[in-house]
Amino acid sequence: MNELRDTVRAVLRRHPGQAWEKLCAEVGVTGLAIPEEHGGAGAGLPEVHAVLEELGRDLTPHRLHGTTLASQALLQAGDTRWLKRIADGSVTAALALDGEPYTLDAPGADVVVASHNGRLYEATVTRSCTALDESRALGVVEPDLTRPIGSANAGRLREIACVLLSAEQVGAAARALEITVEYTKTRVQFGRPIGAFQALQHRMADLHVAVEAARAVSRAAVAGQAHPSVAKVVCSETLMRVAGEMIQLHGGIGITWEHSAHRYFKRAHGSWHLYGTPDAHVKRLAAARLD
Amino acid sequence: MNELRDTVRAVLRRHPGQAWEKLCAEVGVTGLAIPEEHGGAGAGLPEVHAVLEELGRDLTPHRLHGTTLASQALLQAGDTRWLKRIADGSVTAALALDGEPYTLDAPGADVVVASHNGRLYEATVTRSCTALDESRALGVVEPDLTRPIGSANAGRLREIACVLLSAEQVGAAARALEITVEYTKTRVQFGRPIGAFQALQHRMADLHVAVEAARAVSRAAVAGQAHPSVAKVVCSETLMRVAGEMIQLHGGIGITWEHSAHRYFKRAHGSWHLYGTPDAHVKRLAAARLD
Amino acid sequence: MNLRAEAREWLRVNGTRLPSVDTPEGFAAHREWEQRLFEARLSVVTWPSEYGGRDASLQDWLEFEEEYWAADAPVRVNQNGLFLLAPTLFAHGTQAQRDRILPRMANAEVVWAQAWSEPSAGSDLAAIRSTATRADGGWVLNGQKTWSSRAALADRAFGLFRSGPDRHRGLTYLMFDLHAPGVTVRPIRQLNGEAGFAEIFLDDVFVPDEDVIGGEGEGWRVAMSTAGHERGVSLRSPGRFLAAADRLVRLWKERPDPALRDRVVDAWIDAQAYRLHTTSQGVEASLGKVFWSELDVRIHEAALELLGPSAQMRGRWSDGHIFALAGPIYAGTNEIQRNLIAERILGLPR
Amino acid sequence: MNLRAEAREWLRVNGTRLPSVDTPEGFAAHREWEQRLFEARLSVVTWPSEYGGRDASLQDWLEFEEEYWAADAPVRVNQNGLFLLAPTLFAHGTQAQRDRILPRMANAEVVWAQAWSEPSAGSDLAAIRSTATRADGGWVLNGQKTWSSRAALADRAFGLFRSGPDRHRGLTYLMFDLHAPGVTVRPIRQLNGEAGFAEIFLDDVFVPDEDVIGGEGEGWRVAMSTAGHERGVSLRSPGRFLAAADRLVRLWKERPDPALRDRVVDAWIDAQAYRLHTTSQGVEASLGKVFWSELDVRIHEAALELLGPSAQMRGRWSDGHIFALAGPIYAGTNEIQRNLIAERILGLPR
Repeated sequence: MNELRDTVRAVLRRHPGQAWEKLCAEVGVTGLAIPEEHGGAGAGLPEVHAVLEELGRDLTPHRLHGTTLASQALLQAGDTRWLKRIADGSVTAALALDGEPYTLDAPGADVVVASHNGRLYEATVTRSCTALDESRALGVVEPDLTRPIGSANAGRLREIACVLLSAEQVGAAARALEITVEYTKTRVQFGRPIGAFQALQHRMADLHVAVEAARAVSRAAVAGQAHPSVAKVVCSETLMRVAGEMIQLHGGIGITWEHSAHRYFKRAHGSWHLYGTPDAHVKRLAAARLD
Repeated sequence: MNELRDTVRAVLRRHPGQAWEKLCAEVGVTGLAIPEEHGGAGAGLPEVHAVLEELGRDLTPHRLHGTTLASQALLQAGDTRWLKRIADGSVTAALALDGEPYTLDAPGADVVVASHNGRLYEATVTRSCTALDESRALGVVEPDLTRPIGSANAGRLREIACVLLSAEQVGAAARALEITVEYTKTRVQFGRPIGAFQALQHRMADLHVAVEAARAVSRAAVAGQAHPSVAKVVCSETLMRVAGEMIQLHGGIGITWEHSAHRYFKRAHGSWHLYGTPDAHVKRLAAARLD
Repeated sequence: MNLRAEAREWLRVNGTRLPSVDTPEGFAAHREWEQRLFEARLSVVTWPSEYGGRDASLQDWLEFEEEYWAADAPVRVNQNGLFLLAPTLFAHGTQAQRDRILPRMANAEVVWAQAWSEPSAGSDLAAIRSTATRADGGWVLNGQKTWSSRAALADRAFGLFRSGPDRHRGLTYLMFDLHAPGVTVRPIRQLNGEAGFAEIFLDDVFVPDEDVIGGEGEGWRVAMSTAGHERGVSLRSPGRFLAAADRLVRLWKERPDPALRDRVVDAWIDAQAYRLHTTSQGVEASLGKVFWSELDVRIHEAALELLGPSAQMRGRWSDGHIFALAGPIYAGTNEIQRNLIAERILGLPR
Repeated sequence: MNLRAEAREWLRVNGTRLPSVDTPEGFAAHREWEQRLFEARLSVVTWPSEYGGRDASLQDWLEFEEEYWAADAPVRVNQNGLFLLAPTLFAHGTQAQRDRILPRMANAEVVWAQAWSEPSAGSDLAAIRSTATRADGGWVLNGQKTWSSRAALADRAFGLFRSGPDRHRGLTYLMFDLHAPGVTVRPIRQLNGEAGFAEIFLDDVFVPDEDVIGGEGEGWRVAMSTAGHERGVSLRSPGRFLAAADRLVRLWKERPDPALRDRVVDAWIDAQAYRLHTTSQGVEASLGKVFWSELDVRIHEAALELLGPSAQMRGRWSDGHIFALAGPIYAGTNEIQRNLIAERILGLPR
C-alpha cells in the first residue's frame, strides 16, 4: 500500500496539471477496485482509498470518486457493460445517491447512474452547479426510470461514498497543516518566525493530533473496522477545523484568492455537506447505538 | 453602588470567618431590598446583586441568597410578619421554588417558604444534603399545604433567583481568574514564571474576555436590561470554564484539597445545576425567541 | 422624535440593498447612499453639528447603529475615514485639517482607504519600511502597503511611514492621494473573488506638509492613541451582530432543525452579551475585538449549517462568512489582542 | 480459547467492585485482587512467561484491556510498577534486578509508587533538586518528592535524583523503600478528599547500589527512553475510554435528553477514534496523552450533565470527573506534550 502511495505521489509531482490522465494510464487507478475478469486490477477499496488520500492532498482534480462509486454500483447491479472501459480509463462515470441533491463528478461524466428505491437506473445530468469549491464538478442528476439496470444497495453505496470522501478529507487536512507549519516557519514578525510563538505552536499541535486521529479512523473505515459514519464525522470536522485554522494562521494572505488556503477551506465546506453533514451522521449513529 | 462594593469588600477583608454576621449588623445587607416601611433600607435588588458579587469572590458563606429570595416572595404575597426581623438580620429565611429539587440556604433557616402552583406556603426542610460544594447548605423542602401565605409569581421569583446566583458566579469567576493570574506570575518552570508562556497567556486572556462579558450581562439582568436566562447561561458557562482552567493552570496543586481551586470548581458545578442548567435556559429562550 | 426613532423611520422609507461595495458599480452606489445619509444628517451623528453631525452620545450612536443594521442597510463605504481617520483628526489634527477634510468625508465625496500593513509589517506594525523623506514643502513617499481595505476604488489613504530609524519614534502619520503620480494600486482578490483589499505601491509620491497628522515622528503615538477605534466598538458596533443574530434566528424559524437550536440561541445570547458589555461599562478595545470577531464567525457558521447543502453555493451567508473569517485577522490579529490583554490588563510577564 | 475470550470469561466469573484504592481497606482489597489476577496469569500478560506473563502482543494486550475495563474491573493498584517501572527494567535493568523485582511486582506483593515530581520540578522535570550522594555500597537520598501517586500506601518507589550538577547528566534513576529509615510520607488530599497522591520527604535514606537503574548519571536518558509508557497507551489503553463511553451511552439511554445526544455520541466517536489511532499505526505518546486526557474529561462532563442536579452530590461519575481532571496534568502536562509535538514532530522553531 505504501508503494502505491509513493507511486501516486511521484506521478502527482512529475505531472502537475495532467496528473489525472497519467494516473489512469500508468497506474490504472480507475480499475483498482474492479475484478480482473472485468479488466480491473482486482485490488479493492483500500487501494482506491490510498490513491484518494494522495489526490486530496493538493486538491488535484480527478474523477476517481464518481467513477469508483459508479463501478461499485454497477458491480452490485451485475451490469458489466462499462466496467472494462472504466478500468482502462476511457470512460468516466458518476453515481447519484437517493436523496443527495448534488452528485460529485457528474457533469461531463460519460456514464451517469442513479440509485433510487433500491434499484439502479441510468440517469442524466439536468444541471451543472457552480459550487464555492471550484475544484469539484457537482451536478443535479435525474434517474431515467425507464432504464433500470438492476438492484442497488443504496445504504452500502452511501457508506462507500462516505469512506472514499473521508480519504480525500484526510489528505487535504494533512497537507493543509503541512503548508501552514511551513508558512509559520518562514513568516517573520517581531524578529522571530511566527511558528516560534507558543500560542501558535499549541494550536498546530492540536491540529496534528486531530489529523492523525482522522487518518486512523478513515483507514480503519475502509478496512471495515470503523463505522463509515464515524469516518464522515471525524474527517469532516478535522478538515473544517484545519482549513479554518489555516486561514487564521496565515493572516491576511489566507483570505486571498492567490493563496491555496481558500481552496482547502472551500473543499472543507463542500465535503462537509456531501453525503450528510456530521450532524446527520451523529443522528444516524445515535439511532444505531443509543436506541 | 461602587461605595457599597467597597464597604462590603472591606468588611470581608477585616473579618474573615465572621463576615456574614458583620455584613448583617453593620451594612444591613438582608434589608437592602426590603422597603423602609418594613424595616429595610428601601434600596433594591441591584444593591443585593452588588453584595452577592463580592460574597461570591471568596465563596464566603452567607445566607443573603435565600433570605433575599424569601423576602421577595413574602413581599409578593403581602405577608409582612418576618420582614422586619429579616431586615435586621435576626431571622434567616429560604425559598423553595416549584420543581427545584434542592433549596439553597434552607437547612438552618428560621423561616422556610415554598412556591407551589402560584401560591406561597410555609414549608419545612425534610432533608439536608451533602453537596460537593461544601460552602453551600442545600436542603429538600416540602410545602405545608395547610399553611398558605398568599399568591406568588413563581416565574418572577425564579428570574430573581437566576440573577442573584449569576452575581455570585461572576464574583467567583473574576476572583478565580485573579488567583490563577497571580499564581502563574510566581510559579517558575524552565527558568521563567509560567505566566510568561504565551500559550497560557492567551488562555487567561480569553478567560478575561469571558468574565468581563459575564459581568456586564449579570449587571444588566438585575437592572432589567437583559433576560435572566441569558445571565444564567452566560454566567454558569463562564464560571465553569474559568474554574476548569483554574485547575489546569495550577497543575498538581489545583487538584488538592488544600488549594482553593477545587472550591471554585465545586461552586461552578453546584451553581450550574441550581435553577436549571444552561441547556434548560437555552430551551426556554428558544421557546420565547424562536417559536 | 429621538434619533433612534428618526433613523428607523428614515431607513424604513429609504432603506435599500446595493451591489457589492467591492465592485465599481457597487462602490458608486454606496457613495451615493452616503450622500443621502449625509443629507438626512445621519451619516456622522456623533460629530459636531458644524460638520454635519448631531453631537450624539455614544449611547445614541449605539442605538442608531442598532437601527441601521436591523434595517439591513448598506455597509459604510467610507468606514475607514469615518471610524479611523476622523477620530484621529479630532484628537490630533489641526483645525485646518478638520475643516478641510471632514466635510468631504461626511458626504463621501472623498472615500478613504487605510494603509497600515506592509508585507513584512502585519501584526508587527512597527516594522514598517515604507519611507517618508523630507522634501521641499512636504514629504516624498516610497514603498509598499498591503491589505489596504477599499483601496482599489477609494480616493485617498492614510497610514504610517518611516521618517527615521527609531522603531517607534521614527514613524510619521500621513495622508495621500491614491490617484497621485507615483501611486499604483493592485487589487487583491479575496476568497469570494472580489477585491476588498489592495496593495499600494508608492514611487516618489509627493505629500504636502498639511497632510501630516501630529507632526514628524509622532506617528506611532497618534496611531496607537486611536487604535482602539479600529478594534472596538466604533469599527464593529453591537448593532451589526444583533442584526446578524436576528437574521440567524429568522433562518432557524424557516428551517427549524432541533439539533442546531443551541448554536442559534448561543449566538443570539452572545450578541446580547456583546451589546451589554459595550453599553454597560465601555469596553476595552482588545476585549471587544476578540469578542465580536469570533462571534461573527460563529453566527455565520451556524447559518451555513442551517442552510444545508445549498451552503456550498455562493450566497449572502457564504459571502458573509468569508468576510467574518477575516475578522480575527484584520485590525490587529486576535493573537495580538490576546498578547495585549495578557500583558497590559492582566499584567502577565513578558 | 484466545486471551480476549479467556479474560472475558474469567472477569465475568471473578469480577468485583472494590472500595476506593486510596483508602487502607480499599488498597488491601486491590492488592488481593492483583494476587488473584496473577494466579489466573492475567496480571502481566505482555511479560515473558518466566515472570508470570504470556508474551502477549500489543494487539492482544489491547483486547485484554478492552475486556478488563468493559467488565468494570478494579483499577490496577500497581500500575506505576507494571506500566512505568517494569518497561524500564526490561529496557535498562540488569538480569538480577528483573529477577529480583518483577515476580513480586506481578503479584502485587510489592506495590510501587512513582516519585518524579518535586515542588520546583513539575513540568520542568530536569529541575530536580533531591540528591543522591555516594556512600559505602550505595547512595544516600535527601530531599522532597511530591505528586507521588499511590505513595500513601505503597511499599516502594522509584524516581530521579541529582547526583551531579549537570542539568540532565547529573541525574540518577533509583528505587527506594517507602518504609526505610528517613522516609516520611505525607498524603495529599485530592478534590474528593481522598489521598491518591503524597509528598515524600527523604532524610539520609540509604539505597544500595543494586537499586540504581542504568548507572550513575544515566537517569535522564533512562527515564526519557520509557517516558512514552507513562503518557501513552500503556498508561491509558483505549479499553478504559471505550468502557467509559459505553457507560455514558447506557446513562443516556436511562435519561435520553435529546439536547445531550450529540455530546454523548461525540464522546463515543472519540473513544473509537482513540482506539483506532492506537491500534492501527501505533501512536506517538504525546499525541495519545493529549487525546485520551481531554476525551476523559469530555466523557465525564457529558455524564454529569446527563445526571442533572444529582451531579452535585458525590458519586461514581463525579469522583471519576475529578480523576479525569487530573489527566491533562499528570504524566507530563498537556502543555508539555504540545510543546513536544510542535518542536519534535512538526519541527517548529523554539
